[in-house]
Amino acid sequence: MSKNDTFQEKLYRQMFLIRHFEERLLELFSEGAFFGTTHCYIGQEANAVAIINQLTDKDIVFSNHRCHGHFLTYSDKPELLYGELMGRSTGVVGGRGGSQHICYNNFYTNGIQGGIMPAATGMAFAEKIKKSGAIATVFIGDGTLGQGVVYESLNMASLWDVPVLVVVENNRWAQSSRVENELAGSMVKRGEAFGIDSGEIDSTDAEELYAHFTPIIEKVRREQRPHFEVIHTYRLCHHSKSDDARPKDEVERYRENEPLPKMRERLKASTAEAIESDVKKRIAEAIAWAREQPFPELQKTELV
Amino acid sequence: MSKNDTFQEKLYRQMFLIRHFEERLLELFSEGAFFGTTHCYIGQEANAVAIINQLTDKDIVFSNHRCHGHFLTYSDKPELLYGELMGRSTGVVGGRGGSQHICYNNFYTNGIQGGIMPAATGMAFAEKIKKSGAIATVFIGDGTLGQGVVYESLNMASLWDVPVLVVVENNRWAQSSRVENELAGSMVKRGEAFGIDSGEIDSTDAEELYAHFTPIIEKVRREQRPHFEVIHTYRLCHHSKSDDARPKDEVERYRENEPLPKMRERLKASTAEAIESDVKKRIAEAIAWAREQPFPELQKTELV
Amino acid sequence: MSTVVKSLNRAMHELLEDPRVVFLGEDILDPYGGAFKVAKGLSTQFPERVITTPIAEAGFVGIAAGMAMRGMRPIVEIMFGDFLMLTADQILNHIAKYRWMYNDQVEVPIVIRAAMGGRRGYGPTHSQSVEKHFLGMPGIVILAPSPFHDPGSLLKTATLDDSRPVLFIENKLMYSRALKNEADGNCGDFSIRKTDSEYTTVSLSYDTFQSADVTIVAYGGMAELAVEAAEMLMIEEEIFAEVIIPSSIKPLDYDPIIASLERSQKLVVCEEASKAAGWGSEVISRITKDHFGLLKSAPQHVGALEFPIANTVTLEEKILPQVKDIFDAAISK
Amino acid sequence: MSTVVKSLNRAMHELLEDPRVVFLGEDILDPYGGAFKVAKGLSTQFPERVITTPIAEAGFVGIAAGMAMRGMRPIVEIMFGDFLMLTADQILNHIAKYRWMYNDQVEVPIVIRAAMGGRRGYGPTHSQSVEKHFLGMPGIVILAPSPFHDPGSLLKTATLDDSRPVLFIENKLMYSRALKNEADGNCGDFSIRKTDSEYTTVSLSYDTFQSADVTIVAYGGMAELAVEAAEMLMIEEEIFAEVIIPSSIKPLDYDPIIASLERSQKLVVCEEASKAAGWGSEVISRITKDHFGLLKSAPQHVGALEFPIANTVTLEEKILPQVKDIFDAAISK
Ligand SMILES: Cc1ncc(C[n+]2csc(CCOP(=O)(O)OP(=O)(O)O)c2C)c(N)n1
Ligand SMILES: Cc1ncc(C[n+]2csc(CCOP(=O)(O)OP(=O)(O)O)c2C)c(N)n1
Ligand SMILES: [Mg+2]
Ligand SMILES: [Mg+2]
Repeated sequence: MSKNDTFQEKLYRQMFLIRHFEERLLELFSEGAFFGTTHCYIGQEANAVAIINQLTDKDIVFSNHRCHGHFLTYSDKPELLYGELMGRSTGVVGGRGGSQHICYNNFYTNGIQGGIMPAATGMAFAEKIKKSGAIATVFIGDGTLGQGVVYESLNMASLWDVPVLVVVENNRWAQSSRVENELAGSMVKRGEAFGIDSGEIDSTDAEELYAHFTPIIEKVRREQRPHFEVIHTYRLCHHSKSDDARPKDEVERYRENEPLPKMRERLKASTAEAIESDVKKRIAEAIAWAREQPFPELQKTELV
Repeated sequence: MSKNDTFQEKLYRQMFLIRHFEERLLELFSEGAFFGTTHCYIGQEANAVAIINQLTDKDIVFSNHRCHGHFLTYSDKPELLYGELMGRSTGVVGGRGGSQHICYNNFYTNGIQGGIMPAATGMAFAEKIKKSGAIATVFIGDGTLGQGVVYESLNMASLWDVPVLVVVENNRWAQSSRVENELAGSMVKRGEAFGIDSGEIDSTDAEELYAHFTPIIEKVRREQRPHFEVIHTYRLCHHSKSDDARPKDEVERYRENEPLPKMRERLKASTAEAIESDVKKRIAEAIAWAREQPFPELQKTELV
Repeated sequence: MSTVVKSLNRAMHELLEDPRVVFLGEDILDPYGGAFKVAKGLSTQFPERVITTPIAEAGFVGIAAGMAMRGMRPIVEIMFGDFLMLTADQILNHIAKYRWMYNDQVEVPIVIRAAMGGRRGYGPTHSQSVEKHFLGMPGIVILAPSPFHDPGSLLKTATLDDSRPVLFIENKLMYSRALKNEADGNCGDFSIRKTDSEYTTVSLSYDTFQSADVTIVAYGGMAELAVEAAEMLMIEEEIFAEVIIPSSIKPLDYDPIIASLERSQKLVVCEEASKAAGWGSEVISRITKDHFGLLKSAPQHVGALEFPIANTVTLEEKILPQVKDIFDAAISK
Repeated sequence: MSTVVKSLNRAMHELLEDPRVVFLGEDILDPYGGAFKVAKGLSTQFPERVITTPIAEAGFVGIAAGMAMRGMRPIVEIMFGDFLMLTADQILNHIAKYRWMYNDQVEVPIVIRAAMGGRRGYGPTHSQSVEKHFLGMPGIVILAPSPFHDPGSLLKTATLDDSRPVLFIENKLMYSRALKNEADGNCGDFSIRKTDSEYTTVSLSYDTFQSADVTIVAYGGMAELAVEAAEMLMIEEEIFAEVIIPSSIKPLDYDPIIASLERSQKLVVCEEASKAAGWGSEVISRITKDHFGLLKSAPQHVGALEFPIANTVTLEEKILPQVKDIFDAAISK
């Protein structure tokens, strides 16, 4: 991140970092540089930058399987995530967790859909009891609204006045399933039914999203109450590495709505290009760094 | 049940059967005639008779820990339930299940709060696929709305057009907990959020409840869709045998609203008395019968 | 006379003095004070940190885990241990994993107390001992107090001194039992030894640990049954039993068991759950794997039969293991 | 060449011809056809009875159970077996109990298929073999096909001929493996025997079941590793191993294992899950309890170490059991 960036430049730089990080990741996957699978965020970058930039250092972020964008915005450390995805001992969690299971300062993820909701709620609750002033933001997908533990958590967050912001990124698909096959009724009402202020926005414009979330985050902190907000967006990449059976024309239609060009056109072309070449250099360096890192050894003592 | 009963007489007879069954049960518990614990329905009798009388023989009823009223209305077999509660081999399920875990024709119960919702939904779904015309009714309590699996089931029932009627008996307490300590937001909205027709009624009048549920049951059957209905009522007895720490004046206030006197006053006093003495005789016989029944033996083969 | 429930209740009071301790569970507020009364008085004294929950076991266990990861020391009560199955994913895929999976950057010092066991006619879903399903999860500790330990001090150690997630198994029948007193190395007619560890194992011997004919291992609700069986064995058969009662069933300290087996060479392992894939299976397998040749006759396993636990007493008695089963196992050839 | 996934997929096609069969799971519709492609083609051919579900494992397993109780024969797919933990309550306190608890008035003929196992770098929550947590539940069957069985016909038997609830464990790496052909009583260099039961156990011998130095028991994804180890033992050490591969791990048919142990007197039990309280613990314990004296050396247990399954290959390889571990166990004294 550059200190001299304007607000718009900063958002664009961050989104481009996420995008370029993932594009390189997908290219390098075929080389066998990475392990297992991975879930990219292409098309949803605006959400991460709009929200996470507004949090304080003390605030908590709980993310899910699709966490690159959230992590990179939170940490600005692409090299640590590459290291993790390459399974190196200096990766975010030393190669143990891989892409779905990382932890960095107050940033956490887990790969069980919905299971993160109680932990995020509990974290926010603890901070409230400790009077630290921190709040928690938890990101879940539209499909994850199928999980019962989400509602158990909403109920308790509401009953106990927990300062947790639940962000539903409705990218209109859950793996290979259309949201209509997964979800009955209304997303927003799912929050409201638990007495939680709930809203929605259909946008891929990072600035618009930023402005939308400013009063929400401020309110969660001030009122010390949960909030439930749905962002209607779209995933432009595969679900994981190579599984995309969605209608091509649908994907193309949403591609017109991409968050990056929207922001890029607000910048001077030369500025945008400078940012892009900067980021590309950083990413190249991050990859080179990660490739040099050692693989972890197994500690001797087994757990109980 | 008497063939010559008028509608009102029938409802009163059934409610009095439930009431007297449980009053004797509680008296006899101290004698050690029964096992474990039991959850009485005193104060809620109107719900069972209003709904279950309107179901067909093929229809399914799934009840919970507080199932005496539902079972007695469904089966009209007090002796089998006494037998079960006394742990006899001729009890509803041969003494194996006890009060929370019974099965009789298309009537089922289980003692895990909320866990019955998917099974009830699946049963209704199967009947729909088999085109049997049967629907399922599942009874849950206000406190049970805390369980996540309730919402997983509502979502699928709605997505798949399952003819299941979810009846929430809000007796304003869950064990020792006030509903306000258990439940945030609105009960009815919990159903609506899943795109399910939902409603509520505050009544302990069996006739009024009956009329209220007539179009609902008819609609579930006709539209082959779920419905979610909340009955605001009150439990006038302990949660289980001997645990009641609710404010006395609150209980007394609701006692004025008892379902039985409400119905009794619509009958001729002599008719009511005749019904009561009839039922008392049946109950006495049922207890006598149950006491004579043998205890079960353990079959030899263990399960896998 | 102190009882198990009094010991736990006192410990809870002491623990809640620590501002990091928070207590969550169903129906734990006064005047009710929890289904088995371990919570009595707590909400009156510590209204802010005693939090009654909705009926949402997975949710509130997960919430407590989140609190644990942010510096609190939560204690959770599961009203009937059977309901722990609702939290199986939270325990295996979240609570047990976070510390190692996150490269040792976090700890999850949660204590999950659960009332287990039958013999009260509560029927199939309210009588089980489901801890066996959690034994194979790397990363969690499972404790089981008995009247031979100090249940309250175990709970205090687990809550304040152990940074690992702990399942704390409380047998329901045991709550009202008197704590067993120990004086001058004796406990009743037995000599007593305790291992010198945070979660102590108690060993009882009729013969000052000189000789033994059989080693009976039992925990939680089975501990007193094992001791009764040992008394019967002595009186009726002049068989000297040693009874080994661990307070931690995972990890299990094998040393006192092996020490006893070196004297007796005969093993009986007891648990209240059904035997298949039970705790006893693990103990017997570990001892045969690691100390082959130590046993001189077939190891014996006492546990429930492979049925749900029936409501009626005639079936429940046959399904659950009794003193007589331990006795028979001990005299088997 | 048929593979495990082809065999299962063909069986699913045949099964869905039966109007009682209904198939539920996440992302099982065409063109995707399920995460591991067992579902390919099904929704196209049977659109009404192939039902893609929301992400709600407890809910849809419970719904399928309700359908089973009303005369259907549901098959459920759990995308990653790790998510079975979310259904632990539905399985233990509902599905496994209904039949007996309701006095044998109902049956719950559900088949729950779950993709288990690691070695693909999927990390801690997508690589486990969690069947060990279900082994101790009275009332359910656990099957584990391997390339040595006919996975499709197992699935058919489980779905149509078995009225009990069945967990059907499919190792992920195994999907693409070729089925092992058997001709004239041979399978590769081995003589082969199969028990004559609905869920057959396969026994492999280098020496036409005349003599053996070691008996290796393995199921599912470990079966091929055990056979590889047997080959190594033969080539490198001239040790004759018999490999016993059950298709039903609960209940387990002990006869072929005991028959082999009567020749070898040495036992190695393998599983992919971590050893603590694992399937191997149960097998070793049962054999020592019921056939004491049969073994002439310590039984060996091969399984994962007590860690979450790491994402990175260097750790995953060390944590999960390898051919070499089986080999070492077999030559241990
Ligand atoms: C409990 C659980 N069930 C299933 C999965 C497999 N799975 C991983 S991502 C995914 C889809 C999630 O959809 P959504 O919540 O919309 O998030 P998105 O992937 O669209 O960001 C599924 C089914 C899982 N990780 N956890
Ligand atoms: C999963 C689960 N958690 C806890 C319990 C213990 N329990 C039995 S009844 C009950 C209260 C239920 O309240 P509600 O749903 O309002 O029904 P009511 O008893 O008022 O009829 C509780 C907590 C249980 N049976 N199952
Ligand atoms: Mg999505
Ligand atoms: Mg209630």
